Amino acid sequence: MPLGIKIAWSFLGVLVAIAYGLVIAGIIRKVMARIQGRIGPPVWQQFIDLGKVIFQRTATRHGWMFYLAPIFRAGGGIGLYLLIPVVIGVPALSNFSFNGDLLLVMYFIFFGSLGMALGAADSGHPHSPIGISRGLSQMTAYELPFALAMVALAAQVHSFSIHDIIMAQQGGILHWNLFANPLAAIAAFIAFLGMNMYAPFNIVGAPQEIPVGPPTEYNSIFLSLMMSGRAILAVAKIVLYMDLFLGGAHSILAAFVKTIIIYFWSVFVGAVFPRFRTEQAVRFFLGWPTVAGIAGVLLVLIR
Amino acid sequence: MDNKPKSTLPVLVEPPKGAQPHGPLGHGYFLGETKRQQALPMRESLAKIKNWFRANSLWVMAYGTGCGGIELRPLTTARFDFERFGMAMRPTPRQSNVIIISGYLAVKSLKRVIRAYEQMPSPKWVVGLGSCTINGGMYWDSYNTINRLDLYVPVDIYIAGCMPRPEALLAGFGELMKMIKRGEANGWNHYLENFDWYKENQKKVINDWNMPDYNW
Amino acid sequence: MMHILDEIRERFGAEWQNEQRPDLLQIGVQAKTIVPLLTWLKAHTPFVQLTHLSAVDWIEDGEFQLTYLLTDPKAHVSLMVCTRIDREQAEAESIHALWPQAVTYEQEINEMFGIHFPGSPRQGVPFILEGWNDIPPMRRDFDTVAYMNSHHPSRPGREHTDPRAYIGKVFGERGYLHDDD
Amino acid sequence: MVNPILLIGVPLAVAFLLPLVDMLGRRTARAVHLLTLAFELFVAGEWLVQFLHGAAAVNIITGGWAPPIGINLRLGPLEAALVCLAALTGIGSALYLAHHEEVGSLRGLVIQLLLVTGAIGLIMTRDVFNTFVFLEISGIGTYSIVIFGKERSALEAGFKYIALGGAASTFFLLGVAFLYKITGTLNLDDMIHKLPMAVVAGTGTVLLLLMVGIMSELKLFPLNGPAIDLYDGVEPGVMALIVGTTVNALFFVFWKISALYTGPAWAAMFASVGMTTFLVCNVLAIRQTRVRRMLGYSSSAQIGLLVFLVPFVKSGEVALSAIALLLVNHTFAKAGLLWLAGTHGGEKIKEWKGAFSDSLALRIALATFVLAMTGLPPFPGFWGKWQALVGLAQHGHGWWIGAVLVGSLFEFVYYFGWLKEALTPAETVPRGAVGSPLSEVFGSLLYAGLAIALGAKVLMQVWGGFKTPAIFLGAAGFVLLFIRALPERFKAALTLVAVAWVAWGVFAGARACPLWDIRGFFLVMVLFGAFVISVAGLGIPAERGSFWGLFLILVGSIIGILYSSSLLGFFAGWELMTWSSYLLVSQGRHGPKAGYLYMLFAAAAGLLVLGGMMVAESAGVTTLAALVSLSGGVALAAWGLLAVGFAVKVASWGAHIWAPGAYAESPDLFTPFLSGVISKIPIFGLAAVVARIAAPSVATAISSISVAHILGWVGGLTAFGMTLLAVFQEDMKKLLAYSSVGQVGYVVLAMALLTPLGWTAALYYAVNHFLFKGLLFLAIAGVIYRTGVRTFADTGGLIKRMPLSFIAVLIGIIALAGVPPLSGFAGKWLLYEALMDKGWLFLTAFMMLASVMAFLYCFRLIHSIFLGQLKDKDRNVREAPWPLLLAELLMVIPILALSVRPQLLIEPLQHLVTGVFGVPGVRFASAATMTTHFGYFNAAAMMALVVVLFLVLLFILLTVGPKPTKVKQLDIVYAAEVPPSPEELQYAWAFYRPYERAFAPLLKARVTAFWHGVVDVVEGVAEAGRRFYTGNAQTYVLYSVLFILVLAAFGLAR
Amino acid sequence: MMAGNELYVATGLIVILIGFATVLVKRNLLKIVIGFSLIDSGTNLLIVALGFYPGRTAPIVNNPDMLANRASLLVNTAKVVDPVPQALVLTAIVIGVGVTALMLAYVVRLYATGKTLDVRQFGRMKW
Repeated sequence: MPLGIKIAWSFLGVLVAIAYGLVIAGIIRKVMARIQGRIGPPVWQQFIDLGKVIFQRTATRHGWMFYLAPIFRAGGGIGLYLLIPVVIGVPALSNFSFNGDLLLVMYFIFFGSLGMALGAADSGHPHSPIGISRGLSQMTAYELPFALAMVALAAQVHSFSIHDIIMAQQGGILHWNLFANPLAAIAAFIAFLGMNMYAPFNIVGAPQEIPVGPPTEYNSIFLSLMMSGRAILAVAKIVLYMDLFLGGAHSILAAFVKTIIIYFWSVFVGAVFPRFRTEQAVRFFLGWPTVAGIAGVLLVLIR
Repeated sequence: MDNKPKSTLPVLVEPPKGAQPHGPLGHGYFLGETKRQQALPMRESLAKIKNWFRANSLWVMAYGTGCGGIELRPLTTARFDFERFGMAMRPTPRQSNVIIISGYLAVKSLKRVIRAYEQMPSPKWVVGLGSCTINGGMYWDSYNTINRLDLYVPVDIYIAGCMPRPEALLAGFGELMKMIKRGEANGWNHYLENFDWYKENQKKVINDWNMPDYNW
Repeated sequence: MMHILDEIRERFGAEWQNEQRPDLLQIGVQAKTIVPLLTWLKAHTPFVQLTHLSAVDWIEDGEFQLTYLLTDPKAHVSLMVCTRIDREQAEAESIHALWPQAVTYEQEINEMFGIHFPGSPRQGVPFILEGWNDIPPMRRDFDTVAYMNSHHPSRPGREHTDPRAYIGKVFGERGYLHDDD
Repeated sequence: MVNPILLIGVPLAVAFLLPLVDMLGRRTARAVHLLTLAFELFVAGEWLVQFLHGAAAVNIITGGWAPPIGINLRLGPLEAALVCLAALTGIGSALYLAHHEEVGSLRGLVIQLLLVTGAIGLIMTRDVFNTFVFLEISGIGTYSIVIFGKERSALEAGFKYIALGGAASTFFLLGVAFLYKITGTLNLDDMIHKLPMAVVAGTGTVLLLLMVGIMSELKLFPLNGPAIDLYDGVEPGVMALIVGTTVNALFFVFWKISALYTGPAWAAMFASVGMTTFLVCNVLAIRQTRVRRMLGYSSSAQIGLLVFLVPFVKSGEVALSAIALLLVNHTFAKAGLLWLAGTHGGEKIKEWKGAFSDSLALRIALATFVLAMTGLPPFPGFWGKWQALVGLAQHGHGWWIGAVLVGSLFEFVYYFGWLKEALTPAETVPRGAVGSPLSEVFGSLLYAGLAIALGAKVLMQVWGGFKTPAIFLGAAGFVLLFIRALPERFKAALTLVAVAWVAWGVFAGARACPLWDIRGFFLVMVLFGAFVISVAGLGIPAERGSFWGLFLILVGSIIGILYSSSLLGFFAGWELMTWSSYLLVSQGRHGPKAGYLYMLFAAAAGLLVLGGMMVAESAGVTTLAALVSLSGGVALAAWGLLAVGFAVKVASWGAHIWAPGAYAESPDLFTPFLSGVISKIPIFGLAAVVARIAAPSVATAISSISVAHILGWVGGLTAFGMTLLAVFQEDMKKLLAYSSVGQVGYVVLAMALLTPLGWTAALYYAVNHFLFKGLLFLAIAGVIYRTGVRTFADTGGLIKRMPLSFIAVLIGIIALAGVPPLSGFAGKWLLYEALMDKGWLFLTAFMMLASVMAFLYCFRLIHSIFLGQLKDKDRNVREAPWPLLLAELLMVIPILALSVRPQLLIEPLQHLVTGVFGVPGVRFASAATMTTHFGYFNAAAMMALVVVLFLVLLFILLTVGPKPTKVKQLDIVYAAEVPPSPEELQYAWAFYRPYERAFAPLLKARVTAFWHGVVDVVEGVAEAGRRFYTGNAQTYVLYSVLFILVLAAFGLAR
Repeated sequence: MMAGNELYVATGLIVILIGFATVLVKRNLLKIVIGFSLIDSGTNLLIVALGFYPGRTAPIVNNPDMLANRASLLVNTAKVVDPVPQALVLTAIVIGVGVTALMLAYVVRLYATGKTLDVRQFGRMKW
């Protein structure tokens, strides 16, 4: 496929992914409302919010790092999405995954976080670094079970290539890593909760405590970039999980179903559990999820 | 302190003659619009679309001043659920569109209200909740509460009562949304246009004006 | 509990005493005995807690009354020690050495009544009021309505009624709160 | 040639004539005294030159009787050298004591001459009884010169000394008498000849008596109590004289007489007593608080070491030159230190703060002596010790080597403890050489000069002449040390030129030969690092005048390490690097204390490395290349010792406690080099030394996987533990310090993989760490230079004032954190691929955790300094000086280049790794895509993706939406309140408090507690041990009697 | 040991031991000095005794011929006691006197500083 067409497809893919991310965020709000016995906002509420934010007439900024941070944030999300193959067999949706393997993807997740942290901290608002401190702390904690699961998968397939990992799962639902290495899957899916920063791991934003955490000072167009970045980051993460544990997707429909399933895992957990404090979250991740991850690696070693 | 305004004022306070648009209006936009935006074709239609977005995504500043603060909380509950109108509480003024002055307002609080209001990005709206914001209510002769909110910030809509129930508040929001869609809720423009007048009023009651002026 | 009042009278002298309720005793003393009295109370009686310190403006007498409310936290009995000071030279001894929390009360009284407590920290530091430049608002010679009219203009059209007259008009001479209702 | 008999006759005669001369005036007497000593020096020196040209030793027969009956003297090369030393020390002390009220008087002059005469007699005589006579002459000289002291302490010491001396001379005399009875002769040579033939019961006892007499005079443990008091109590100039004359002479007497003692029992006895003295005295010296008393213990220990070596020299196992070098070293350093101690006048170690801060020469002399005493290169003691150890090693005396090394470690403890005090700036006006006349310091300066010259000569024999880069830079640095008048920036420029010159030479010459072996790789790093530091030095002036000189010496020493092909050359460079970096670290504000800890661990590391090399030497290996030939247990032992030594030097977990202080407290200019370059030299050691052993032979000796695996986990634990600790630091340099140690842990881990990919990862990572950590430390240096603070709580918001520094730090932390698209990611990628390839799965996950934790401190670093609220005090801070920015740019350019094309570095590494393993580490699927067995990575495409995304989004941000208004600094959402001040808004202190709570169990200072425990034990032993010296004369006499009995009980009294 | 000089040797040894005992046990500095003198004397006695052969004459050569003829001198030495120890002792006595004098000088000075002769009072420098 020529590079130009590839880029065009990717651009389209990014837009779709953002839209999809906004939709599932809307679904979450709706679901949460229903769980709480409310009617809840319409599913497309996120689009309205995004539009409203873009149409804001004034914007304020602090330093120039504050200005650039949303770019890092959105760039991180989009870049991450572009490094993950979405639908196998469709070159248009395999994005730029030839650039690097799972390791690159794992590290690219941090790109956006770092940009976000830098910009937020530049606003000079004390809540921003407090939120970042919590977020980064939590990030390192879920990294251990996540890394163990990734190591287990890679060792199993003897490759860090996401494509190879997907291919190894073909040929039946029981070949999915979710069932092939359930322990690693458990570790990874618990880590996923932390990665998504929904309850019980939403101490970062912690409304009512440190208003909205890092983006306290963000507004209008900056906020819109952040919202888009967050949406596509969420999509990229679930697509990654789909590729790693649910055997990837052969069609857009399958991708839709599988990603919804993965996403609802964290939605439902978040709806039921109260919030962890930072140190509780850290200790939680370093406890049983890590044990599960170690067991997952051992499982590979024993085989 | 005898230069109190003589004229009877509607909900939106008419500025005195000769009030000039203030600073930031000069550098880039008038009434919040850039010249490029003003020159856009279909500007009216576009404005309607924008207003529709704005009306359906009202983020409320989570800020309670008087006894009415307690009336805001039920809005988020299952009984009233203002989220179905796209509204949400935001804890930071930078991301809020509406500020509700919920009841009596001490001079001391007024300072904070002004500051929060000025930190909100345009367009932004002020809801006066309860009698105290209209004419002082039962605190009319208190030495430290203001009697008329609209002398200090532009109020887009008042909700009368002492206290109004959440239903009334919701109805008020409904009205506000309609006004926004119609393009009538322009208190923030009024504030900018009569900035000096507002500042003068504010400084009359706030004696230790230690608020930095760097915002404007 | 009356014996405490008696003892106070014997030791420090009292102008009047009263048992308002079984758990609320009152005694009026000379201003100059306040600090020794409170010191003694804190050291030798169960009244070890300063619950409140307030002031009343007796403008007709040209005096301020200071009320120190002490509590026996175990028996839940309170003792009001009242004293009067001259309104023109409104000064009272500070008791922040006995109870640190008295600093806040004294700061507030200083702000609201203009009573000065020499030696107390934070005297003159604004507490509730910001930028107040009139006479202290809790003094009864402060005309709040006049202040309102000059500072916080009312919305035209508002009617003001005298509450007493209004209640009389609606409920009759005796008001709406009387025993046989 | 002058008749050697005059060596004794002239001073003796002058001693008696001096009172007459004195009638002409005291000046004349002094002149005559000095002339006499000069005469001695001249005569002995002339003879020495003759002997060195091959002349035979001369025997002098006195009284016309042939040796068996008459007394004869001998002058050979050793004697001549010792006489030279005695005369030199005599001159030095005479000058030093010239203004002393008592010792400088006429009587003093006579006794000084008497001491010299006695010593020369002891050295030259070959008659046993004559030895006794000279012994007593020396003794009486000592006693009388001591009694001059007015202080009670001197008198007490003298009395104890005289008491023990009385007992000793009795033993000696009895021994002589009985020996005469047994052999019928008093001539030593005759006696040596006849004694083995005499089969008389009790010979052993007699010999024992004689030996105890000598040992007691030699001040060996346990007979050294009074001698140590003497050091403490007597005028130091006198003690210096005694060290240079009597002590040396006595040791020579021991040397001569030890010929009588044949058989393994005596050899074992000498070795044991010597080693016991060495160990015990060194341990006890640790707890000393008084300088001269400590020097006394040290002297005993040194003599113990010499005595220990004697039997091995006699048996031919150890070269004689070892003892000679050690003795000369001891004389120079100890006499010099005593003179300095006298000049300074501080009796307690604590009084030495800021010593000689007004005199560069004396400071250099002090450092020289301390370095010489602890056996560091290039001073003679180092070479002596090396020769001795090699000799021991080659004859299988492994445990003795261990003992020598342990004892040497204690030596480091107290000598550098002392130096630490001396380097610490004084709070009050320092004591020092203010107004000391040149005569008083002449001796110390002379001996310092001689020690340096002698050492440098040997070093040049090992490393080559001035044309070699190492020696050139070292010499240039040495010269630069003495240039005080130049501004520091100019010195930096000179350094720059020197480094550039060497680099030009190296690389111009390297075009011909393949440079890309591993040392060339490190050479580039060192020279580049030195170049960058010099550039930075143009912007930030060094705080101390000696900075650039030491820096050049350091660079030279590292190049020496890299160039060396022999173990000796390597180790000499290693120790040179250790002390030069130590002195540089000590230049920081709290540097001496941190430097002391650094030195102790570096010394321990050095001794471990030395031990490993000795193991190799025991198998006859003397060059690095020959290490390959090691096999079996020897290989394993060498591997272990060397690996542990290098691991200590990289501050692996467990030995990491030195690193934070040293990194944080060293001068800001030096820290980038310390962290970037010096921390890589142990890696070079691992690669160039350890790996040579490891690859072929350890694998067969023991399952190498497990050994390497242990090293791997050590590296991993270091990476994790140090990262965790770095997260909680409140001091920016300490944070980076912990980070550095942790990052080197990754490198160690990757080295331990022993796979091509692992080595590629390790070396790539090493270079990368050098670049980004150097960059970060440079940028931080700029911040500290401009703001003057180092704690996070005191900075903030500097992005507004120092945007370029911010960008530098931003690039640094992105590279450090390994976030794509910068070069750090390739390092992480290689590491994980290598780990997975090896199958170390848990370590892979563990390292992923550790490297994510690095985010925490990375963010903290950049946030607390540059982001957040600008403090009012920093409103006028300027951007870092341009040379510093230039230096940062020099580091940034390679980082960016590597980010786009990691091949720039990986291609050469491919050659290098192929050279070691035979196969390359990674493959290149296309020009830009690297592949391994596990994955693939295309840096250029990655970079392109990021850049395009950035530009697109920036375009969107600039065109869509309203033009943002820039608000002022304090205009933040602060609950609608007006923020009071920037200080209260900066969230910087205890930044990760919740994280700290979560990890609380891991954060207990266990390692520190362990080392505290070690220190407590050693100090406890030293404290308890030194009670042995009760201070009572009678006890000391009793010890001498008991000593005989104990030795007799060991069966020596046959 | 040679026969015939046991008594002198033993006496010498005993005197030495008495001297050591004095040095080790007595606390008075003067007595310690006396002890050292005893040791010296004992040593001297012992050395002289070592060179003593019963029945030989004193090693005094008064025949000038003998002095002239070194060879005969060597032969004739067999008839006299060993002269060397005597020579040694002469030297040793001289040295011993010197040392004793110095010791006494120390005692005087020490007494001047401490006003005591107890050896235990002069142990301030220790450890």
